[in-house]
Amino acid sequence: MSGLVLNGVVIDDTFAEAFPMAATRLVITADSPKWARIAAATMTGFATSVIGCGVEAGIERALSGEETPDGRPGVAVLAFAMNEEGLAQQVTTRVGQCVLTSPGSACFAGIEGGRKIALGKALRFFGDGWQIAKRLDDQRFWRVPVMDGEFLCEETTGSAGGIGGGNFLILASSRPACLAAAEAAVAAVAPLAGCILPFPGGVVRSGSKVGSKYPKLFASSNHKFCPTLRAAVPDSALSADDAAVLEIVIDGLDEAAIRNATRAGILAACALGRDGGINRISAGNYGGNLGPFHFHLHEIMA
Amino acid sequence: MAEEPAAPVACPFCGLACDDFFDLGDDLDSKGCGLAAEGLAIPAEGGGPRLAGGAVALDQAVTAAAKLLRGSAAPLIAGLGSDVDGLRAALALAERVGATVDHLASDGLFRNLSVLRRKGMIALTLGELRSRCDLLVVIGADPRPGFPRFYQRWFNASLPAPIGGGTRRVLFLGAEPLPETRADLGEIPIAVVPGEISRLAELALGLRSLVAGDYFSAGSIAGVSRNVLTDVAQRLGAARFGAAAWAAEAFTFPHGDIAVSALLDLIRALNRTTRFGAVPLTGRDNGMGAVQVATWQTGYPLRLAFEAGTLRHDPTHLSWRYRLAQADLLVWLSSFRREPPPPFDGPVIALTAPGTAFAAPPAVCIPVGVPGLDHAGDVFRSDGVVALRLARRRPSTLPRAAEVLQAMNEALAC
Amino acid sequence: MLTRFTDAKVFDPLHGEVGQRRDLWVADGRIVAPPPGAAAAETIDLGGAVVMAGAIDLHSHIAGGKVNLARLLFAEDHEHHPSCEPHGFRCGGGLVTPSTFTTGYRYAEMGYTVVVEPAMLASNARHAHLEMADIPNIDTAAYVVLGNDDFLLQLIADGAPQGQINDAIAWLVGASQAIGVKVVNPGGINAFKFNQRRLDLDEAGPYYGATPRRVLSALAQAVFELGIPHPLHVHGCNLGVPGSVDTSLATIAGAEGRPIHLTHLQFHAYGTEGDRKFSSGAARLAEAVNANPNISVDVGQIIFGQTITASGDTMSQYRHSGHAKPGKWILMDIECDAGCGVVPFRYRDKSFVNALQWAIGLELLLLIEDPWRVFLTTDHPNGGPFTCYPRVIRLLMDKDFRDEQFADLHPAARRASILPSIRREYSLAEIAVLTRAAPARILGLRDRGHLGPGAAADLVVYRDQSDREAMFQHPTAVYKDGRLIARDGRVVARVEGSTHVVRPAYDRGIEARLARHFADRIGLRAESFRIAEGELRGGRGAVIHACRTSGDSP
Amino acid sequence: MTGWRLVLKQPTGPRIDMAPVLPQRLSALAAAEIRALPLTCGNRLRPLGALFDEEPGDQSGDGPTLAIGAATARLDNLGRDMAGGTLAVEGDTGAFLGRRMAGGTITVTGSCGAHAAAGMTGGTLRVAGSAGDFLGAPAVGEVTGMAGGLVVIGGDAGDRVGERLRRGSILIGGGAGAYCGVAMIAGTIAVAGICGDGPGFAMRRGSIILGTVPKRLPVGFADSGRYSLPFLPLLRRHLARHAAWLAGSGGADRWLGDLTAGGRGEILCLDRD
Repeated sequence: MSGLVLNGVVIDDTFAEAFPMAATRLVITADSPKWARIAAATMTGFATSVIGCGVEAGIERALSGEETPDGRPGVAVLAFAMNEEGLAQQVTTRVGQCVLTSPGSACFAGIEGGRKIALGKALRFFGDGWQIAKRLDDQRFWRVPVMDGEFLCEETTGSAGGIGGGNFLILASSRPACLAAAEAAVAAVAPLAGCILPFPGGVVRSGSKVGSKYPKLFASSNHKFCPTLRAAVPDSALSADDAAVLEIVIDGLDEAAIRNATRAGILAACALGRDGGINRISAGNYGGNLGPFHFHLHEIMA
Repeated sequence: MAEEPAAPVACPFCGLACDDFFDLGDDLDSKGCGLAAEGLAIPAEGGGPRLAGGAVALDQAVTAAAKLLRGSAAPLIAGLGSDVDGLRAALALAERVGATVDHLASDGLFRNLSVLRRKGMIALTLGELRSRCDLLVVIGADPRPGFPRFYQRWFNASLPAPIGGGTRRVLFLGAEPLPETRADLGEIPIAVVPGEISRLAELALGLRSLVAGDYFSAGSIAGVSRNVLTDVAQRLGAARFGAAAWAAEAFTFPHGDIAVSALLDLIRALNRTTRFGAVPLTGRDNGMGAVQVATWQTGYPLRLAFEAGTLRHDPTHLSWRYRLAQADLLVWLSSFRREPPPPFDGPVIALTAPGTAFAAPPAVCIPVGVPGLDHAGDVFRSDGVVALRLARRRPSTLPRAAEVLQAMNEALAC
Repeated sequence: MLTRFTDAKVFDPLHGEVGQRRDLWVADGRIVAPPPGAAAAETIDLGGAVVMAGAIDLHSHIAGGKVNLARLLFAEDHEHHPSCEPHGFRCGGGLVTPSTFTTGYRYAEMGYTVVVEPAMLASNARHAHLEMADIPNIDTAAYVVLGNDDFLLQLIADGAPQGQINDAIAWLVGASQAIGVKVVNPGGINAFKFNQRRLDLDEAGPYYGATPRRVLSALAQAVFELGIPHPLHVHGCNLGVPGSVDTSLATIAGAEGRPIHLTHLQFHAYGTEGDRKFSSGAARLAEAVNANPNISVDVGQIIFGQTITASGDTMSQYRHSGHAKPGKWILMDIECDAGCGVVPFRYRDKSFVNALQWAIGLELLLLIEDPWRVFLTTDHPNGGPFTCYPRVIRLLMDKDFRDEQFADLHPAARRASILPSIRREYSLAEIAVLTRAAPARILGLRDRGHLGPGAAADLVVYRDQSDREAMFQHPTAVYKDGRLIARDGRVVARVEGSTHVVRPAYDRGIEARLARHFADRIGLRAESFRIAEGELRGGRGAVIHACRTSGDSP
Repeated sequence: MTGWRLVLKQPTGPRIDMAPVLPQRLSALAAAEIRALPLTCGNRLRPLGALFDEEPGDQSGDGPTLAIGAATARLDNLGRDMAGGTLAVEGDTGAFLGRRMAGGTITVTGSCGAHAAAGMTGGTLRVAGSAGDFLGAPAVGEVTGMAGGLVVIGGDAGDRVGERLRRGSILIGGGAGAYCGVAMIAGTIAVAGICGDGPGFAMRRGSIILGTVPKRLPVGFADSGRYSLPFLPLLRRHLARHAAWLAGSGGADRWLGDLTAGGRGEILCLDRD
């Protein structure tokens, strides 16, 4: 094994294995950054994994008034699903339930091209005939009367191919150290464009493997990285010093976005160093047979 | 020429084309109609053709006219008061010389036509009004002065009951009926809803929403309170077979066609649940005939121009009033009345009823016979459906306008 | 003057000629027998070209109130299709609502020399005749529309004897200068004036209580007893309604052997099968037509593209007004007589319903076996403009072309049609029957539609081409009453046509009751209403055709 | 690309139908061919060369260009059916400027007559002066008015601006006449100055933006209060790219109507900044 060590932390010579997904971006604005974020956070809630949520979504970044169509503060949201149909269904439902309902909100397309995903096109009917369409050049907007004024919503947003399942694992000698490293990684990834970390606070502790002893389950606990099972299973990936593992899962619009995020996250985690209790950085894969995108840690960190 | 019907004949002066002025073998009885009395009294004599005031023979006048026509770059054939044959000849001449063609009374015609051509129309004929209508709504100024026997002949208490029963009622919307109208109507119950007629469009559209059950908040429209409007809407909806009559020539407030459009919207809304139709009163001096002939021959209803082998239609820029300023020659045709041509800067060829008084002698003046007096012919009634045959009523040496126009056409062909 | 046309390949089905090559002789606008020993003043060598009599269209809306309203309404048609003719021929325009001159020229250029306006309202007859006088190069005639007028309905409601009904109809046919009688949605137009929106064949109408079946049978009987050559021309109930095939079958059965002509049958041939509750009833109808020799039909083939529908059937036109494209339409109640509705429409091959309508029309034309009893029409302009006839002829004569066109239809319509399984291709002889001999016979025009001695010299010369559309679109020469009027598909002369009428006899006893009706209801004198002989065609009068007298077979 | 400049010889005389004179068409012709082009002038056909002097025009553009010099109201149908290129008119034009225009740009330094932009579906039409009646309104028989594109008028416009407007924007720097936006179906009309009677009458949808409080609105308009919602800045930002007077961040008074026509359109009366 060729060695790559950052700040005393060993970087495994392995790769994260990722899958193609369908992706879209929305721009959600409101009267204040606070309410734009609330609408976006609600819309991207319960959207950690396509397996149970149908979509993986998160806030990409905050937007200033200069960057939004209506001149108000906003946030960009990315959403990923296994296919376009699923994406369209989830996005329409979530905008309807979480953005339309949120005070002062408006919702715009954040991406052009690809298959159109209905926003106002579907949600206008809430207006019960009072909705108004407006075409400005090639864009079409809907204005749906609501109790605090109007819900302004673009007719559709575009979609594109995205990548889901970029990841890395932080192995640490204690749970607090592991979490501190994970938080540092999340903070480092946050400002980057084109990617999101869909899990709670950007971190997932329940790294999973494919399949289960129970026939109905698609995924189950990744026993190789569970410290409590370290001595009980023959194929544990942990050493005696590894007391906790956390995973950062990254969905991105393209390979570069995932690579950038992976590199920024690992650098931030490693900044705590071996002395800070961080032992190793690894990544999750399925042997390379399932996903076409392989993010080799050594290559990324080189 | 095969035989002409001896009698009866119709009266051509307004769009009603009454055929009951004459009894077989009897003299004229104009039955109180001033327009008919005046028109039918036009004397057969009033001098022959003149060139710049000087008497000439007809063929000399025709030759002179042909010369003017040949030299014109922008001739206008207007007035256009003539029977179907005269209109045919006018259009043929217009095509030969590259003229613009329009009728004296086309402003009123086009207020209706512009709506008919943009949105359509739901209309009914005078016979249906007479025999089926249980509610007549008269819109705007009482049309009686222009159509003196409208109520006498088509809607009054002495007519047989409407087919299918029911009671005739009349509602005047926008203006009071004339006293003569009240007399014509007899026992028919009259309701009057006065209002600001220049805001008729708003009034009609407001009624439309009340009929259709659409909400609006205004408390009154055009001086009519919402309560009254609601009552009117209720009456309209309760009619079994309603008719809305108006004379668009009187809609002289700006953009009268918008009022007609709103009236059509109201009528359409009424037809969702009952039957209702428009009775647009137009067509004096066979204006409706002019629309019909022009449309069947060219596809366009007047306000058309033949230019350099093309046919063009433009209701805005080819109206005779607009075109006067651009024309270099005016052919003025008025065979139903002694209507002099309007002031015009260029030469005028006037084909008018005998005895017409001119402000200045036209370059060419040819008195022509009055259709229905001096010669036979066909005219269309206001509803555009019924055409009536006019008969010759007296011996006359006056040429038919059709003959004169055709002679000019032939003179140009040489 | 005697003209000899040499080496013509003659298709004259009335005389059993199917492509025989011979000479034709014409004198004074008539075909004459070869005069022994006479020398022709002019000899025209046709070099074996196909010759047929002038074609006859027995159902095309070309003149009168609703046609002119259609022109008015559809200003776009005239702006987009200007038509400027050689100098002196008069310009005009319009494709689906052509002006009068344009109508005459376009028909003549396709070799049509007689066209019947099928829906002249009696109250609008003077207008229709004034317009027809301005249609050059073709002869015209019109059916007067009856059976929704309050006069006849009252007679029927009063239980008047058939003889009185006959007298009234004979008077109306004469007064309006018609060649036949048409009924449109029997009683339905009248019912619509009482705000009734639908009327089935055996449903009593409002006020008069007459069922459409009763109105139909009274009219059909009258036309038959009066000896009017053309059987009652029937535009049935429920036009365009899914399920109308059953009404049409019931109408055929209800004729009880009396001759009737069912017009634009395609629009009355819809079933209610399938997921979309719209299916072809053509096979059932064709079977019924084949089995009932008293029935003749024209098809009303639709043509994809923009057109305008103009009909007296206000009830159905109002029902369809929501489909108007462009979105404007006219509806009119007329003179205690009938009505009219004008609704622009665009037929699309990608629409299931339109595609199936197209197929149904062709199914009818191909499944009805006797070409003497089925006629090619588009119900111009309702199904499409008459200028598309050559295309329809090719569809009938050319199975491959038909299959090609069929392949472009809406897929569900293709699955719903049996058209591809019909192998029949019309022969030239059958086309000559369909477009000349048969319509002349069913209209009673004894001197038209054939090339025997005494016939009018309406001759059409075609170059025999495998592309039948091109062949019938541009005949090499068209003669009207012996005069060359079109060459290679372009008009070369403007001639006056004639108007054809019949004058059935009647008992003048009916005139008192008619006069009362006119005085009370119409507000005009019956004499104002009646069109004098001298009014027709600028005073030239009409060509009067004989009615059968008793003993003649229909 | 080639470009031509045609200079009208006589300011007055019979009207000239300029429909055949399009930038794309002329750019493919030689000078002699252009001079021979028949134009309808009054009731006669005349060769273009008898009515205009031609000279090479702007050669710098990347599309076909055509300039008309000394233009007057004699010239009807300029830019009719124009699909691309640039037509620059120095002076005034007659009726039906940009009839059925589908693309390209027309600029007029003077004023235009009635029925400009009738049937227009795309492209840009800029008139520095004023416009006559029926700007963007339906031509005869047509069911809708202008169906796309952008019209910018520097001065006033006549009656019935944007009648039955189907799509696109009409921006007027001055005032407008009566019945502005009558029976509008969709689209946007903006008028900086005062507009005459009946703005928005019978309108179904669309927006009329007024820079000046109108004298009276039709009764079918319901006051729906102050409007400062996000749509307004979005719209203003969009329109201000073409007409600077629309820039600004202020709110508006908004009326909804025409309710008597079952309409859901709006009239927005902007605050004066």
